[in-house]
Amino acid sequence: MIVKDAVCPFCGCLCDDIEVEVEDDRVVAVTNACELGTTKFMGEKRMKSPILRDGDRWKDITYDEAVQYAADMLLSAERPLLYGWSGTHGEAQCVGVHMAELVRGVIDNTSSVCHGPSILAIQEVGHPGCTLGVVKNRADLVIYWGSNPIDAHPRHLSRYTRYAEGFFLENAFRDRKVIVVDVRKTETASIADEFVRIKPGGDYAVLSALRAIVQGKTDTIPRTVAGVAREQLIRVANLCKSAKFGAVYFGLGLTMTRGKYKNIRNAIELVSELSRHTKFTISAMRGHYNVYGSNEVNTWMTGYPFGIDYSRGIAFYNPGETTAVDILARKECDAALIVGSDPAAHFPRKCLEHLADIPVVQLDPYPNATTAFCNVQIPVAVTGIDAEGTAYRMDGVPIRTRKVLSTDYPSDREVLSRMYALMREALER
Amino acid sequence: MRSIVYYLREFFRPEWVRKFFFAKTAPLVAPSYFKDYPSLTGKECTQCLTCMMICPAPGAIAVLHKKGGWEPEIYPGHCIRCGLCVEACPEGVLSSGRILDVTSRDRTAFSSWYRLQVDDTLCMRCGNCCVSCPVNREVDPQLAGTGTSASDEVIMRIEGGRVTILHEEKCTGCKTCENNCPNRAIRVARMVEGIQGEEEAEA
Amino acid sequence: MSILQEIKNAVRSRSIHVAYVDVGSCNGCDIEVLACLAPRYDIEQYGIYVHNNPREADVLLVIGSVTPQWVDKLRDIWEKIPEPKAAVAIGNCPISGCVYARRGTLTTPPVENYIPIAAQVPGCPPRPTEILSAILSVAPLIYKDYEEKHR
Amino acid sequence: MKKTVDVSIPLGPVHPCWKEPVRIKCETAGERVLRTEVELGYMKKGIERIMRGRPWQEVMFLAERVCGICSVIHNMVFIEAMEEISEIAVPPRAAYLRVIVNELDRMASHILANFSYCYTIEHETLAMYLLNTRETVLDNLERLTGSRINTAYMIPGGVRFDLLPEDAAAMLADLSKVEDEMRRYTGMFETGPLIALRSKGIGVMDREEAIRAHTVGPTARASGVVCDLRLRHPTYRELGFTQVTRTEGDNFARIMVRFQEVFQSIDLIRKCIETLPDGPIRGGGLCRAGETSYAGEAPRGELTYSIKTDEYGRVVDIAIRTPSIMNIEACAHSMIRDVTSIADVTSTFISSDPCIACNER
Repeated sequence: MIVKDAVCPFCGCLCDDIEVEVEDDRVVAVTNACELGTTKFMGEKRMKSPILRDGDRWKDITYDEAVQYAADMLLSAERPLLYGWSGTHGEAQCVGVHMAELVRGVIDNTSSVCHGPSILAIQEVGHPGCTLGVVKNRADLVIYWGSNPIDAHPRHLSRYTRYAEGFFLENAFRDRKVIVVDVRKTETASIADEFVRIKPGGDYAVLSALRAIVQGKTDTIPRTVAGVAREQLIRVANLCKSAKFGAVYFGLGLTMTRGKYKNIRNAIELVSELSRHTKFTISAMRGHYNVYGSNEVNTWMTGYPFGIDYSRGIAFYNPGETTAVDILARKECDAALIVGSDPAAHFPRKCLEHLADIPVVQLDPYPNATTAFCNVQIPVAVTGIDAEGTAYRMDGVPIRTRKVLSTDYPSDREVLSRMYALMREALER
Repeated sequence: MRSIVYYLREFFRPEWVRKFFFAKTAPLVAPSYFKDYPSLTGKECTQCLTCMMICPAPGAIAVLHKKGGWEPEIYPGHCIRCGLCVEACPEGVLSSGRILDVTSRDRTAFSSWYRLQVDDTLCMRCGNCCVSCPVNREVDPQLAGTGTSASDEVIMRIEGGRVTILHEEKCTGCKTCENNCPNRAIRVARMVEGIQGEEEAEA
Repeated sequence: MSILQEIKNAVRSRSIHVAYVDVGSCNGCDIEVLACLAPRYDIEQYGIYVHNNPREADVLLVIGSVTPQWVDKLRDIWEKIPEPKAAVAIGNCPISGCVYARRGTLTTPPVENYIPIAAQVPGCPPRPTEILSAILSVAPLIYKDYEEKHR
Repeated sequence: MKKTVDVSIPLGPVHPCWKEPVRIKCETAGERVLRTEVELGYMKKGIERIMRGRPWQEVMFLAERVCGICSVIHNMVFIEAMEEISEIAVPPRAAYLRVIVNELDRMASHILANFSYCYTIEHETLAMYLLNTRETVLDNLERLTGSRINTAYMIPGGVRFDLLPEDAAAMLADLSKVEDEMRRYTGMFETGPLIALRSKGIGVMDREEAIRAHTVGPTARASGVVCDLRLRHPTYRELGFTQVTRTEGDNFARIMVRFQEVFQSIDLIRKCIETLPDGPIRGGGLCRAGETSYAGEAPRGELTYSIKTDEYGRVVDIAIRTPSIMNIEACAHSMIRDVTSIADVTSTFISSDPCIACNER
């Protein structure tokens, strides 16, 4: 059986043109998807049933036992942390927010360690963004700043920016220019028209220099700015000014380097500066397929995009205080529910030391680095493969993922709803 | 003394004296047989991309969609004026110097074959090659627009988790895919042969 | 415009001292610049004199795609040329890197990245006639009213 | 204590006498130059790296652009190496046309080398005469191939353009003009007493030294070494080629060898045009897998291409050995030893006709 127009649940591109060939409830071939998506669709070695840590061994348990364990853990905790959420669908995230409110916990999503600073900057100066379709059809200049889409979003160039035929561009592939700004010559840089190599941590200075050039204060620029020659900066600025429609895409290379959200603020201000001459937009290259969705869901349910603390009964948001890394580092929380992410692979050592001390329940179909820290891991259906759900693309467009396989695994939403029901029942009693 | 005599003899040659008084440098023009930048002859371009295929300089020629059809465009600053595109074009769209006259008289031409190879261990399946391929774009407009291909008529598409080459014979060898592959995974082998037809009977 | 200025303009555009620097070419453009010296083209009849001394030059002819050795030296040479000055890129190499602009190359074209280029003479190599007319066309534009422009 | 070396003077990399960037360190004692050392590396473009993985029609242009002065021979050696790998036969007419173009290019190169020498010893009159004659030679090259330099004339299995009868007539007329002029200039050079002062007995390299230093081309032939690879080339053998040799081994001999080789080239071209066989100019044939090392005689000496190709005729590996590297080192170590002035360093260096672009690629 071939499922057409499946949605790839890997990166923020959410390619919705995948053809999946299914045989005997297994995916045998994936067409149109990139390497990352193919591997996810073809994924093997899923867990069979929930597991419980028993001393230094694992014990298979039933779903009921596992859900009961998680509910008990959250109810008995003083300050539970509900972390992750970017690898699951929006409906499950809804349940998660309700759950956090119920147990007066902290709900945080992975954007606190990826594009959190971008969101802070957007809160300060706004977001001159647009959908990918606009970029595809209009943009004749695309800038990738501190991101390497060939590795992280492989089809971004071929579907939306570099190669796709634009409605308003006659020879889109020839007319489009791609500029890559990075600290090293990445694969994307090797096919870019212009590669600006900056010294690590020099993003802010380069952005400020570009702003100065766009404002016409070229004579104030020194000979090199963070390792970039003045002539090149002037050339880049002229390319930007002469473009009819430009799009800036930035990745963690800009967000998570020195300057953090101030970098993004500067970039957004450069874009608004450029918009006086031409049309420019800026967008983040979101990593997980639904990390944008977790921000969306949190925002329309609580008012804040990430790091929401319900310990006072109302939503409280203070990045640096209510975000997962800080709570773990301060050894505040005493239980953690992790859904659809792998903090053990990314968090600092200090946080993980605390994570090892507290009870942890993880919802994830595969064993991963966090499994080693878990007391219980509940395998769930993978959104987009054997579960349906809504995900938000990197430009904020909601896309309904499709189910291509039918398995017995419950979806995130089902597991969480059961947990939530148990907890409500217990509290009402 | 001998050298003075020598120089006097040298400078009082009538030829030299004439030259000295009636000096005339040649006008700054290029001769007609000079291979200048190829110019359009006005014949219709069929977008076979043979010119792009044979061009040895990067970024020197592109077949662009202009109003009223396809048209090759030469980029000075990249073009090295080798004249291979003029010689290779089967339609005679381009002209440079007297290459067209000479080749049509001698019946010389180039024939070519292409082979595509994909290294699956390097390939990221990003689809850059499939979408940038000018033949694919022509065959399947949906692919050009959205990066999605459902057609089996394209040269290559991502099928079954790898870049599958469906119609190698359609390849025109322009190497656009190779140049736009960030990982150097796809390679085009062009085999070109210079041939000459049978001499026309002396007429 | 004062008469003095007019005289200056006239004199300057008829007395151009040229230095050329080869930053990694194939020699083709190099000898085509030399061929301009030949009596056939006779570059000196136009008042252009080819030195190889940057300190007394007005026009710098840059030949070749930039090799790693020249990245800093080219800027140094450019700074040694007294004002008013102009740089002319001869051949494809300084403009685009010509056939060397491929994967694996050591060169880092274009020359524009290092010094400002006033005129370009495309071709691989350009004919001496093209080089001549480029120098002749760029000279008056740069030296006309130099003092007025840079006051 | 007596100081042996006063000062170390660098010449170059931008120097009025050499057109390409190269640097010579001269260790001097007073006016005398004791030792010299050549410093290369200003022109390294990585051409061999670019060539890898490319088919002949791209490598051909890169090979030409190894050196713009002797571009034809680079093209010819590369193409003949590919033909040897793939066992492609060349039609006789094409083989003769190749010789014509190659010899025209050799004439242009030799005249240019002699021009630079005359320019370096400040004999500008003769230099300009020579440069003007070179234009006539280039005219003929342009008439046949369509461009003056980097002609891209040869392809595997033949050549690109045919020699038209009217062009052949014009070429013969031009050649006799060039021959007349060159005879006069050779006379000027041979008999000029001022030239003799700057050339004779300067930069002497005897035969043993020349062999030991592995010098090639006119530089070696001026010292009496038999090293012309055209003696082994089948087309040249048909034409009855003999080598020009002199024995003095000084600057004067090196320049005179080039003058004599120009006349020899003129004779060869005449003979080619007279005996030009009829027939096709292209035989066709695809490039195949294989490996070879092929040498040819460039204007500066032996040029070797070692090529390995894959089944589609793409160059997998390539190594080029150009003549100038041997000549430059020999020049620095054998010729410029204890010379009387810095001025002789430049003139001796130029007399060995160094080609830096060839050398560093």
